[in-house]
Amino acid sequence: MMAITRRGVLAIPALAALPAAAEAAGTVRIGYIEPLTGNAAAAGQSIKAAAMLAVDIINTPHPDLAPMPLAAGAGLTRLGGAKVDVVWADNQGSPSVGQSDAIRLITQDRVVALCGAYQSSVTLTASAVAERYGIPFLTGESVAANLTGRGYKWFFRTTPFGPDFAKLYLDFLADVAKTGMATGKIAIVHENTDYGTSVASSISKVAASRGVKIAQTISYSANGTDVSPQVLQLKNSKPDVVIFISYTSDAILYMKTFKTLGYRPPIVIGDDSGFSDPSFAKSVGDISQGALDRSAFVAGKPGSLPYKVNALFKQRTGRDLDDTTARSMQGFLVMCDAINRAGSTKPEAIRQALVATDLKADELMIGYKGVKFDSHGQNILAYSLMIQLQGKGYVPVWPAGRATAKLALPFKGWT
Amino acid sequence: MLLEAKGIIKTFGSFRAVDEADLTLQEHELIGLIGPNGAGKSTFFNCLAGDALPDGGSIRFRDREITRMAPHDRARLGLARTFQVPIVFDGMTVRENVMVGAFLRRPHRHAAAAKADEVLAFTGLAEQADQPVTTLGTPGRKRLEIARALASEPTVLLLDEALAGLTSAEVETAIALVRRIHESGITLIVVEHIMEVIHRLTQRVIVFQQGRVLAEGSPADVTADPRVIEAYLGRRAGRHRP
Amino acid sequence: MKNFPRVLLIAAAAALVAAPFLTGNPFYQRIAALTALAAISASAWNLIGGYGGQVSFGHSVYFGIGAYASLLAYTKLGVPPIAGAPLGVLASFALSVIVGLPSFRLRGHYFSMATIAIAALAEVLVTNWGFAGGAIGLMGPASPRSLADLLFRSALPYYALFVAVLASLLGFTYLMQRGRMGFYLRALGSGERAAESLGVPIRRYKLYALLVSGAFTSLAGSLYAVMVGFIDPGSGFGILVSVNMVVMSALGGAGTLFGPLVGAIILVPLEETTNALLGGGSSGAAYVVYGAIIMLIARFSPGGLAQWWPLLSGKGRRGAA
Amino acid sequence: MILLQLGVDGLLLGAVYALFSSGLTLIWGMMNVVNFAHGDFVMVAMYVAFFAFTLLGVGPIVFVPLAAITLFGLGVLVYVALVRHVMRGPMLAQIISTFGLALFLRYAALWLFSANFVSLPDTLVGGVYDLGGLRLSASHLLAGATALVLTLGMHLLLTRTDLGSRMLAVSEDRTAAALVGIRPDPMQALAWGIGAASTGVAGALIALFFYVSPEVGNSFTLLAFVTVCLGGFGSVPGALLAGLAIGVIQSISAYFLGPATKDVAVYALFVLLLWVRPQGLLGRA
Repeated sequence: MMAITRRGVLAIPALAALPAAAEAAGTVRIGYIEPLTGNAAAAGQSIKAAAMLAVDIINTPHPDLAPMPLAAGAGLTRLGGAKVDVVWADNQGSPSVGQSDAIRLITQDRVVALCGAYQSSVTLTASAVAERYGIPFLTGESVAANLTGRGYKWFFRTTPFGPDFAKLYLDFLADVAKTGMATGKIAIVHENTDYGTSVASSISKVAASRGVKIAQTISYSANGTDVSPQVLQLKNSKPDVVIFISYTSDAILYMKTFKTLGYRPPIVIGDDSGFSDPSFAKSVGDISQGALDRSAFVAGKPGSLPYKVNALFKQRTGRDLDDTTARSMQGFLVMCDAINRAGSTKPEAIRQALVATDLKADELMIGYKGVKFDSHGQNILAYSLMIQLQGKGYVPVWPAGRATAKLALPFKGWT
Repeated sequence: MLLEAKGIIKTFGSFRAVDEADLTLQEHELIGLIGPNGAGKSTFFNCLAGDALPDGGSIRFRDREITRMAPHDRARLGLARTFQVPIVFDGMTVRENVMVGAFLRRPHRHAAAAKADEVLAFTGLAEQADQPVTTLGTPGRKRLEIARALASEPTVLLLDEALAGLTSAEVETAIALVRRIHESGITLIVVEHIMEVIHRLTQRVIVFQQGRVLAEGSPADVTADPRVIEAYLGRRAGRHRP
Repeated sequence: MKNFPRVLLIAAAAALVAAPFLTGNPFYQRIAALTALAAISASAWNLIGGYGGQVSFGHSVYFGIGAYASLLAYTKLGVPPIAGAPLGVLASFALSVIVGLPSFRLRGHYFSMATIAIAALAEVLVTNWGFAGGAIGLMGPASPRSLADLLFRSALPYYALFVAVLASLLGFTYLMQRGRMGFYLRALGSGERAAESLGVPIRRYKLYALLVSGAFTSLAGSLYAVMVGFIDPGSGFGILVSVNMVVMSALGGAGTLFGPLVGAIILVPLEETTNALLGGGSSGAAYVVYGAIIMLIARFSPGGLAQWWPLLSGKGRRGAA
Repeated sequence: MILLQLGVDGLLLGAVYALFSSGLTLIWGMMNVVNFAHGDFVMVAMYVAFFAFTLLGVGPIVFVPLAAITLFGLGVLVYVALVRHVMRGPMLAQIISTFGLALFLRYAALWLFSANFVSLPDTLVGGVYDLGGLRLSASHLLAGATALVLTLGMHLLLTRTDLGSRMLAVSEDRTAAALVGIRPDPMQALAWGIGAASTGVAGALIALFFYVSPEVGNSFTLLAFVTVCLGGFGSVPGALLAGLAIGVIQSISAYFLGPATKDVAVYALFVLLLWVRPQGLLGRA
């Protein structure tokens, strides 16, 4: 403690000199808070890899990614080609640590803006710090409904959130119903932490507003050891559609138990997270054929922007970009673009640039219709599509305009 | 009558460890409880101290029914004990150990410390007062247990094999200590299986066998009793035969 | 001259307390506040876990109760979060009597196991309790409505508040340690049968210790919620919340006056700065180190650092008289 | 039909509980020490199975014994390096020692293997038997059968063999055992080894149908406590019965009352049991 305090005292003059030094070196520092350790470390590390790719795309010329802002040139062109530098902070999945991170990044590392922080609970506390300090905070991945609507001035979100997903699923099911398949009886199976609970309640609310009744809601704990009673419940009530809001371990367990108990619901929709985790397709892909998922990111056709970005990511990590990682990366790119447009590292200028953001679909590496924020800071052009597990991986199947493969129903599972 | 136990029964499963045992104790007595191993004397002793609840019978102490009373309440009434295997409070000094006993009647720290020092001097532990209790050997620990019990200012002190495992020199000092305690006006029950010690120390002896009181009387009478001789010798002889 | 180390110690302590006011660095100020907060809950745990020898892994329940009390008071009654702290303390008393008292029959490992299960049970119940925000948790005020909301940009006001609470807790502990209660707790912690035979009413003293310990842990939870402005089942009731209290106490010296504080002063800045320096390059390394520290203490120095430095026990001179 | 399926599922699940609890109860019965890292032993065994399969390409015939041997070594090591020294120390040291071990193992695994969920391919022991509508998976059946054999074997070892009686002698009275020429330390190290090895078998078999992650042991530790407590501390056959009972209770309550209640039911049962009968339901007073 003594040693640290002494360091602290010494650090003051050094810190005071920092911003000037930073500008002289021509770098702009952005704080990025992610769960680099703990339960969600896999997701956090993947986001880190993607963000480092984004930094590379911005700082060095990538003319082949042309429509994407900042790709063609080197650095932030309106800031004299200043380089973007990310300061990483590990939130360990804890709201309190996330708060410490935000304070440290703002006061110690003098970042001009913040991104992150994966878990909605951490985003909540970290963005509250940003609000108090007047530093822009943008989340590209946290989806809890209560994040926007707090009356914050400095908070922005590019990703679609609960109500958007609910609309997506119901639109999709309405479309499927036109083919003559029954979709009236919907069951929601969700894990009982904030993610599952909040998405499930969004779906129920939107469904109620459209006059669609949710026949059954099953809430379970993701770290349980056995899900066969829940599968038996489903088998017994025979819903037309089962929507899973699950983490990875439980999603895997459900698919295995489906096979054991010989149960195939006609339509299985997984809400991202567990179903999008690469280890899901790897471990139970061959017994989950036909499972549907939502995704805002689809690599698409060769030559398209998402395809190229995905190729670069794969080159670095050996993996394809998954939805969550891509959404976070897109959020970070939007932030960098806003700083560039602001032409300044002053927080207020960046905030105004964010408010004025109006990106078109072809400027994005992800499948949104664009990026434009409403008064709460929510992107109103956020969008996802339905993808389906066919063979080794997911392919986009809905809406028709963006599909690359044919929707195959009912859920086949295993052979 | 200071302490009176009537028809005490204690069973473990189907085994009757104590089977309708009686005991009476007058003020200022020093009596011995003897018997071969497994005779039930320790269990009976624990019933008196409150560590075991009897399944039958009753115990009265200073005209109060204490059969099912908790040990700490018995201590408050003036019934103190030591353990066969000493239980000392690790992490405390010798004086602090004794102070725990002293706090029973002297809630204030300084009064308790003064009482502790008085008892430590009386038991010959004054020199070790500030040492951590872990530095004491077995004789020291046994002595400390006695000191601790004395600090609670009991009327009756129950000593459970306080002399077992000591060398003959240590036994002599221990006997002297027990005598001094008795002279200071405290009534004592001493559990031992060394007949010689009992012989020298006590006025009256109760002999246990198979959970029952086999004989009672002065040490000389009891040791002359053929049943007692058989209980001791017969068992010993039996043990040597394969 | 005999008092020289003592004078030095007091001077060092004063410097330590004042240091955060002098640095002007918000991050270090926050570390100081977090350290003081951790020291409160660890010192509170120490009353029953250290002095009383009842190793509880379930103190997170008290912490969670305090944190939820303050944010429930805010969300349901609209009062400043800190106003919920007394409610949390009341609830902690109820918990001590209803759940603690029957658990005191259990000794050693059995008691520890029961506390783990109780904490797990509480976490599951709160997760499924819609009124208290369920799994999503509860939020504090987004921006201060008045000073009473205790929402500050700087960590210094929190630090001052925490140090005041910590000082009163340590003051209580000091008096307790010197008096009958301290002796009785230490006695029953190391030999229940013997303590009982000397007239120590064991269950009553365990309950006394738990009442104070639980109340201060609950208060720590309330203060946490006031500062962080958010609580969810994991950060209130999770097992790691209890682990931190146990580790800090054991490292500094369980059952000593300053042990938990020293543990907190070592571990909190260590964790915060390694997190800052490594930026997460160290997946889970902090808890690997924690685990190793615990094992090393258990194996080589069950008395914690206090075993090597008796001044920590707060007794100063040897002997008690 | 549903009830039958639920009951059978519960029994198979319960057999698995019994399987990983028997090691805990053995160690406990032998030396009155709780291994708070028990679930993390299971986790280590699961990783042994996983890596044996992915790196060496071997199946359960090889990796189950391999996990048993590895865990035997871990158990002996933990006894010799840690438990032996704290057993007679203060209660705090006894309790926190294995707790520290649990943190150490869990987060070391996180560090080394990352938080990613991995699992063995479903096809390894992947058959499903359909008995007139009652569906049983081969991997669960295998685990259940092994649980029965293993608990029986452990029970026989303790009650019918010379080694077993030596181990029991040490557990009853260390000094007396030493007097008749049984060296207590090797016996207790052996007990830790055997307890851990059976946990190893359990972990490797569970890996056949369960995901593997560093945090997976958490759920197992508490379940093992409940099982051991219900079955009577130290009783191997008791653990089997208790495991089966808990499996059925969980399965049926999850179906009728909802999954959230199943943990509540089991933990609450555990706490109440401890309060009312601290020696365990089937244990002796």
